[in-house]
Amino acid sequence: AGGAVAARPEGGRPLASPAVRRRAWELGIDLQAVRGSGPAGRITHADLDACLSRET
Amino acid sequence: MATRKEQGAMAPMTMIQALRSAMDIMLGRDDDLVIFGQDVGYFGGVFRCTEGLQAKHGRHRVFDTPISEGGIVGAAVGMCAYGLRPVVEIQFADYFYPATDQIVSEAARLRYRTAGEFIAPLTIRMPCGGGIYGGQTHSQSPEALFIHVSGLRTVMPSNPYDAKGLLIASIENDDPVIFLEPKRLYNGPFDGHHDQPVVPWSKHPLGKVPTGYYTVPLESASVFRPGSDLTVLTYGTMVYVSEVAARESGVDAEIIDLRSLWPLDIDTILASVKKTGRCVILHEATLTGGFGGELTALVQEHCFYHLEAPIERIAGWDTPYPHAHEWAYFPSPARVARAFRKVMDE
Amino acid sequence: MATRKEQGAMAPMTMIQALRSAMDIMLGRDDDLVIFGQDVGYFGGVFRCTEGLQAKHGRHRVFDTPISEGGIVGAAVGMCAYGLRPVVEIQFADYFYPATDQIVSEAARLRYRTAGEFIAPLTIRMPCGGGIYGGQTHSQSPEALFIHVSGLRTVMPSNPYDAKGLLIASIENDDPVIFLEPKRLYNGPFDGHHDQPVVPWSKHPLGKVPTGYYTVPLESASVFRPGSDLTVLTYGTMVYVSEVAARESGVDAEIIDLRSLWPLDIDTILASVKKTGRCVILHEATLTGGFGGELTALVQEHCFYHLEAPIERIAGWDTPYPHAHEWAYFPSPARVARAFRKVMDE
Amino acid sequence: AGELRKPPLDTSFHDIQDMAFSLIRVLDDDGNAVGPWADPAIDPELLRRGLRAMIKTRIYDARMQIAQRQKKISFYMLSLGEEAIGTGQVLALEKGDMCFPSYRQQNLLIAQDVPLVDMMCQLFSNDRDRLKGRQLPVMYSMREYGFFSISGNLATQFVQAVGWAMASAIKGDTKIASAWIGDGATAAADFQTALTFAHVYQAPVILNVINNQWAISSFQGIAGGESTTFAARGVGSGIASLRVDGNDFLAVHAVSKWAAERARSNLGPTLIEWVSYRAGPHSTSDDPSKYRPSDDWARFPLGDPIERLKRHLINIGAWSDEEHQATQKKLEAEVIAAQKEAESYGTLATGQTSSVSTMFEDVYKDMPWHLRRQRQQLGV
Amino acid sequence: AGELRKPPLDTSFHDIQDMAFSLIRVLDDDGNAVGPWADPAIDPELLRRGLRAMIKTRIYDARMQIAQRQKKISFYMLSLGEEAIGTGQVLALEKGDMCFPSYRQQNLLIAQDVPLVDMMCQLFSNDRDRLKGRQLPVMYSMREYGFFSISGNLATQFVQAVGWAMASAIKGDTKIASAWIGDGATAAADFQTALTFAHVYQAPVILNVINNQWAISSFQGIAGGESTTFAARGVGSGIASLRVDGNDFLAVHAVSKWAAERARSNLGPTLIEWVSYRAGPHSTSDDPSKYRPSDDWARFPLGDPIERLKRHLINIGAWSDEEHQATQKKLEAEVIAAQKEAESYGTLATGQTSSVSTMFEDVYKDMPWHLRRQRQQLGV
Ligand SMILES: Cc1ncc(C[n+]2csc(CCOP(=O)(O)OP(=O)(O)O)c2C)c(N)n1
Ligand SMILES: Cc1ncc(C[n+]2csc(CCOP(=O)(O)OP(=O)(O)O)c2C)c(N)n1
Ligand SMILES: [Mg+2]
Ligand SMILES: [Mg+2]
Ligand SMILES: [Mg+2]
Repeated sequence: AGGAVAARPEGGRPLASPAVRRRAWELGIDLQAVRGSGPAGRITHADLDACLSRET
Repeated sequence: MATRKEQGAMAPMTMIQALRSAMDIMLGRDDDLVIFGQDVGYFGGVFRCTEGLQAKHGRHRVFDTPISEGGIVGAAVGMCAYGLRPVVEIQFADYFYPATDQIVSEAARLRYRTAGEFIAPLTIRMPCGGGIYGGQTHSQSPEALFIHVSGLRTVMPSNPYDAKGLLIASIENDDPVIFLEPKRLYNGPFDGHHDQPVVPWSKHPLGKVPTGYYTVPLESASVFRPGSDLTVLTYGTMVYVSEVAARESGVDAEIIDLRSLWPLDIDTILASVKKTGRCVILHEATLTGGFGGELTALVQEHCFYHLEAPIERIAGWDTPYPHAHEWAYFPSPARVARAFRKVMDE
Repeated sequence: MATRKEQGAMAPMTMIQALRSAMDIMLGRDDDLVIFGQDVGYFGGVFRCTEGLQAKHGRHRVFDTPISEGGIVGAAVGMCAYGLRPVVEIQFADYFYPATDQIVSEAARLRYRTAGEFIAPLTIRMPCGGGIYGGQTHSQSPEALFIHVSGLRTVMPSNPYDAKGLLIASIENDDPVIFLEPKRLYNGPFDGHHDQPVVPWSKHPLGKVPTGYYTVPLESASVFRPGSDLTVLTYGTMVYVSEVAARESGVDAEIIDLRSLWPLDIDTILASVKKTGRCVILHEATLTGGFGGELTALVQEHCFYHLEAPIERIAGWDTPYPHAHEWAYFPSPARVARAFRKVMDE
Repeated sequence: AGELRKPPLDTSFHDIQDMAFSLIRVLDDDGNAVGPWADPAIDPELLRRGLRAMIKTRIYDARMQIAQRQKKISFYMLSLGEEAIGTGQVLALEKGDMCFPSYRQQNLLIAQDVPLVDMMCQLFSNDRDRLKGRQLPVMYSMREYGFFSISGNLATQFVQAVGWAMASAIKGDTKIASAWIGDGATAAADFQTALTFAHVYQAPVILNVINNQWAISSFQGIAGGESTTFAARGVGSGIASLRVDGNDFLAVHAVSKWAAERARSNLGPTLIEWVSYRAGPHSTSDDPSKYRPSDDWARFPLGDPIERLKRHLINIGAWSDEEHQATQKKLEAEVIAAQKEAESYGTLATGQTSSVSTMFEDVYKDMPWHLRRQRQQLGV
Repeated sequence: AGELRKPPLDTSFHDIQDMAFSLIRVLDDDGNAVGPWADPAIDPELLRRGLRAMIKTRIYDARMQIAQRQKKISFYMLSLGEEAIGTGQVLALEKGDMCFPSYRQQNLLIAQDVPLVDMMCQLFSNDRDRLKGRQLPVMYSMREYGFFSISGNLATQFVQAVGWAMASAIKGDTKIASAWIGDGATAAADFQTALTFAHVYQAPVILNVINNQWAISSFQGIAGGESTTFAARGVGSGIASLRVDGNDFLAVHAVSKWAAERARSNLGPTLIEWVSYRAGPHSTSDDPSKYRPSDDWARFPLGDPIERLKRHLINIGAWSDEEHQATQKKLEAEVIAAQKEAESYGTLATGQTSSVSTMFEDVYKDMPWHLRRQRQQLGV
């Protein structure tokens, strides 16, 4: 993973906007497994995109 | 709502003229309509909204009252029990407080506590809002205090066309209506740029008003400016402030003018936020405990999974309205534009 | 806040006794304290909160007033200008309306408008809330109306210990304090199971109260029940309703008793919601425009990215308090439990 | 009794200022009607009707108080000792006039022979309660009997009555309003506001102040009645004001008639202070032994309104002890029968209330989305 | 002038009821002091002081009205025609007494020689405004001059004054309160509430009603003063009440002294109706030509208070036309100098206000987190 990505604190819950949460749920992505690239490790739509392209 | 013929020709009107026209027409249509308040009779109101109505309709229909807001509303409730339909004026919204008991415990509750045996179809007009160097007691926006009271309707127009149509609808409505008039809009669509010349209503499309009878239905919001970036929920003067903020920030804001604050048009709100995924709520009243809290709660409840960014509230600061610092207090176009950009950047 | 010695021994007290003890002690400590209201003097208050205080401290310190809430608060503001520290009682919160102008335009604004030259350190006690078959005018919870008024503090204890400590803190505080007393808790920790026998305070740990002087600081919430599933923001009677709802639903709710409603302890709230990711807001007052809206807005603003589910508000319905349907109106343990499960299922 | 003059209907408040500090009485200590306020032509049947209504009110009160102790109703307020006032006045009003009562004027209804079952169903908050269980017991509303909805917030009705009267005048109607308030509540803002509006607009209204000596625990002095009178408050506002023995049915009826005629003839408002005594507790939540001697009523100089009217009727040969007892029995049976019927529709204890879904109705004329949604959430 | 008696200090309201319907005057039409209210021993220097204060008030008012037209201040309210009332009363009060004024009692301050610059800085909302620009112009607050903060909401101060007086009595203090209200605002709830509380607690307070004939556009009749008086309202509440020529400085001073002594001796409250005339517009936002003849003041029977006191002083040889002119000049210069200094600290037009960050102060004693946060958001 890139050094620019802030790590989530140990044991912390994933941070994401409700819209990202919904999309993750619809795509079947477990947010726990996604690295967030936003402020404070927040998961963004781009992170979901990255996740998707990794999977496919 | 009204036939072409009833509506009559269009004419340029200020918001004051539009309100007056609404009352004039309703005095003509409904014999049970009476209008009263401090200085509203002979003089025609300190803002001139009732000018000429006493001369035209008579001293029994339009009259002055003692300086007792509690008496004005209390007497109006009694008149409702008789069968009249009073339209009363509180000279400034800041002065409704002595009438609180009559508004909350009486007008708002009468239908409920009598299971409809007695009703209180009165309309309480109050100029509200700041931007006129009126200081603490000529500037307040107390809408949140009414919205928390079940049984009341609260309405606030933002332009002459709506003002007239909503006032007629409020008068015809059988529930008690708090009709708040943003006094800074009486003479033109003020956008918060207080250092720029005032634009009169005659230069604005919404300053063209049918001279006859028509209504703007209650519980209907208007999409004042369509947009796709974010949704602005606002009303009154702040409609124009958010419009200029959209222009100046370059954010394509969809501005919803709520018009009826409560009960409100929830569908228009939810459809917009679901479309844009972002929401800014804007009012001049103080932030804490203001109507913005309720709107935030409704939006997050119904559109939670559509939200891309926290809902942002912009409001008057949590202080009394400070005379000299009016323009630091009043939510400025710049502050609103900043909020737009912040919400877009999240 | 107080030494061991000042606090004195512990004794079982009802909330009424705890409030009385607070006033008794403060009458002894502060010569400028005066207590008045309808029936509070000779008789000792319709809820007996001031029983014996006139006999002990004299008719100049504790006295009856005419039935004028506006007069009670107005005279108290004048006394503040002289230098006294009045503690006044409004017999039921439902009857504060005639005092609105004196509370909002005067008590709340005095320090600001005089830049501190005059202040209004008065405490306004009011029994609030329902569950006693009091009907529309002995059951209301009007806290939201005060919270929207800048300059006021609003406090609501949920147990005898806090009641005494918060009342002393409120009296000592130099700002005007609206002190709301959930009357359904006067004699025991009522949890909403109205068909079950009443538990007295003597059976509850928070019914043990120091007999002497101590304070519970304003602007501090208490974590009434720690938990990990979701955060409940509540106060007054609803603390016990949410406690029993947690037990009955099996949801491990972290219940925060706000105690000071405004200004409030934001840190405790945010820390909890960030921990649990879910939030339920619960109050007895009507939903629309209630304090729950403000709390929702604060939580979503500060914890947006932590939220795993929409914030859920449970509140009194948007109707006047209906006498016969009290238990359908009052947020029940079952309704709260349902909300807990709903928020967990999202 | 009998000393005080009867002023012309078009008197100015100014010319009768002294009458705010005296006491109009018609019945003397022997139960005879004397003086200019005594109406020699009064129909004894009206007096008998008044007596029956007062007796019925007292029975009704007593039984409803017991029903409250039995938890069949949640709350009750007696009018014990004050039965003459509303009774005497309502019999001087006309159909279509509107009373704006406080919570202690059940006699306004009973004297009009309102079906007791209707009243009781309100108390029992049952399925037949016209107010759908929404109001505390005793907070009746009966438009067809000229009885405006009672509010829990004191004094609000007083200025509403003036507004109603203004409306009647605006419409050129001859109906008048009658406003009711207690001594304690005269300290509330809306009392004085009502006086100001009544004076300024010369509203056709009777402004009744029942000075029953007590608010809850506080004596009328705390309301400002110590060294002056409540009638004087009217004078101060430029309103013709009288102070009357409220336990004297004949005085009540005569003065009410005078005031009603004044109002109906557009000669302006009249304020009447009715001096009486609240013989019972303030409400079933009250314990007067905590603040006044228990034999206070017995020592009240104006006596018991029922006893006094009874004596007068016997004096004029229009009543007898036997008839009194028979009437008492008959009315008791009537009240009991009504109670039985009312209870058959349910009581607070049985929980046979109006349907819960009605809770969301009548907040507005049409139910807005948010209330429809809340009703769904409650699942009713 | 001179006909009315001067009652003993411990008079009951009852014994002077008639005086609520008459008019106490000391100065006769020729400017001589006559009757029992005339104090032969009065120090002419006090009268000269009063005259100077009235002249100064009038000059101040005139200049500030102009400053408003020049947009240096946002709003102004003159006391033209009413200068005698506050001036005469404040000179009858003592240090430590507290006035609860309405917005038209600048003479209470000017008569105490408050530095005009202080007052003007409030009007100009500048950096030296003690109220930090928070209040509308004329809403002064000057505790050390016994001048309570003015509120925009009418009448609230009236009951506060009674509370202050109750506090003084509770503490065994001899300081008294003085409450101020206009004819129009007597219709507001807090006016009557103040009377009730003053009566019930026998508060040491002077209850001043300035009947200047007009509210804004409505004549005093709309406030209930048509067929009765405002003094009568006091009588109705059991308060000793007088009606006085408010344009007669000697009457104002004498009656104020009498009422102050009564209060200070714990003999109870006094209500005084001061009959006067609002010669100017209601405020700089008002245009009286819309609702009254422009020569109304000229026809007002009680004349101009300044002219009347001047004439009296000349009569007793304590003043002259020359001295009047010289005083006028001197005071004009003084006001102009003060204005110059005050303007040097800024005006509304120059925007030299208090720092914006002060906007968030004094909402509470200590600033809570939410206001600190808002201050940050504003970036000040
Ligand atoms: C605004 C308001 N304040 C207080 C109360 C509580 N309360 C109910 S009845 C009452 C006493 C009223 O006394 P009075 O007016 O003399 O009437 P009475 O009960 O003697 O008929 C009080 C204080 C209320 N209902 N409303
Ligand atoms: C509660 C309230 N209602 C209305 C107003 C608006 N208002 C300000 S001054 C005024 C007229 C007051 O007239 P009066 O009491 O006679 O005083 P005056 O101006 O003559 O000194 C009115 C209606 C107000 N300030 N407060
Ligand atoms: Mg309507
Ligand atoms: Mg009473
Ligand atoms: Mg005036």
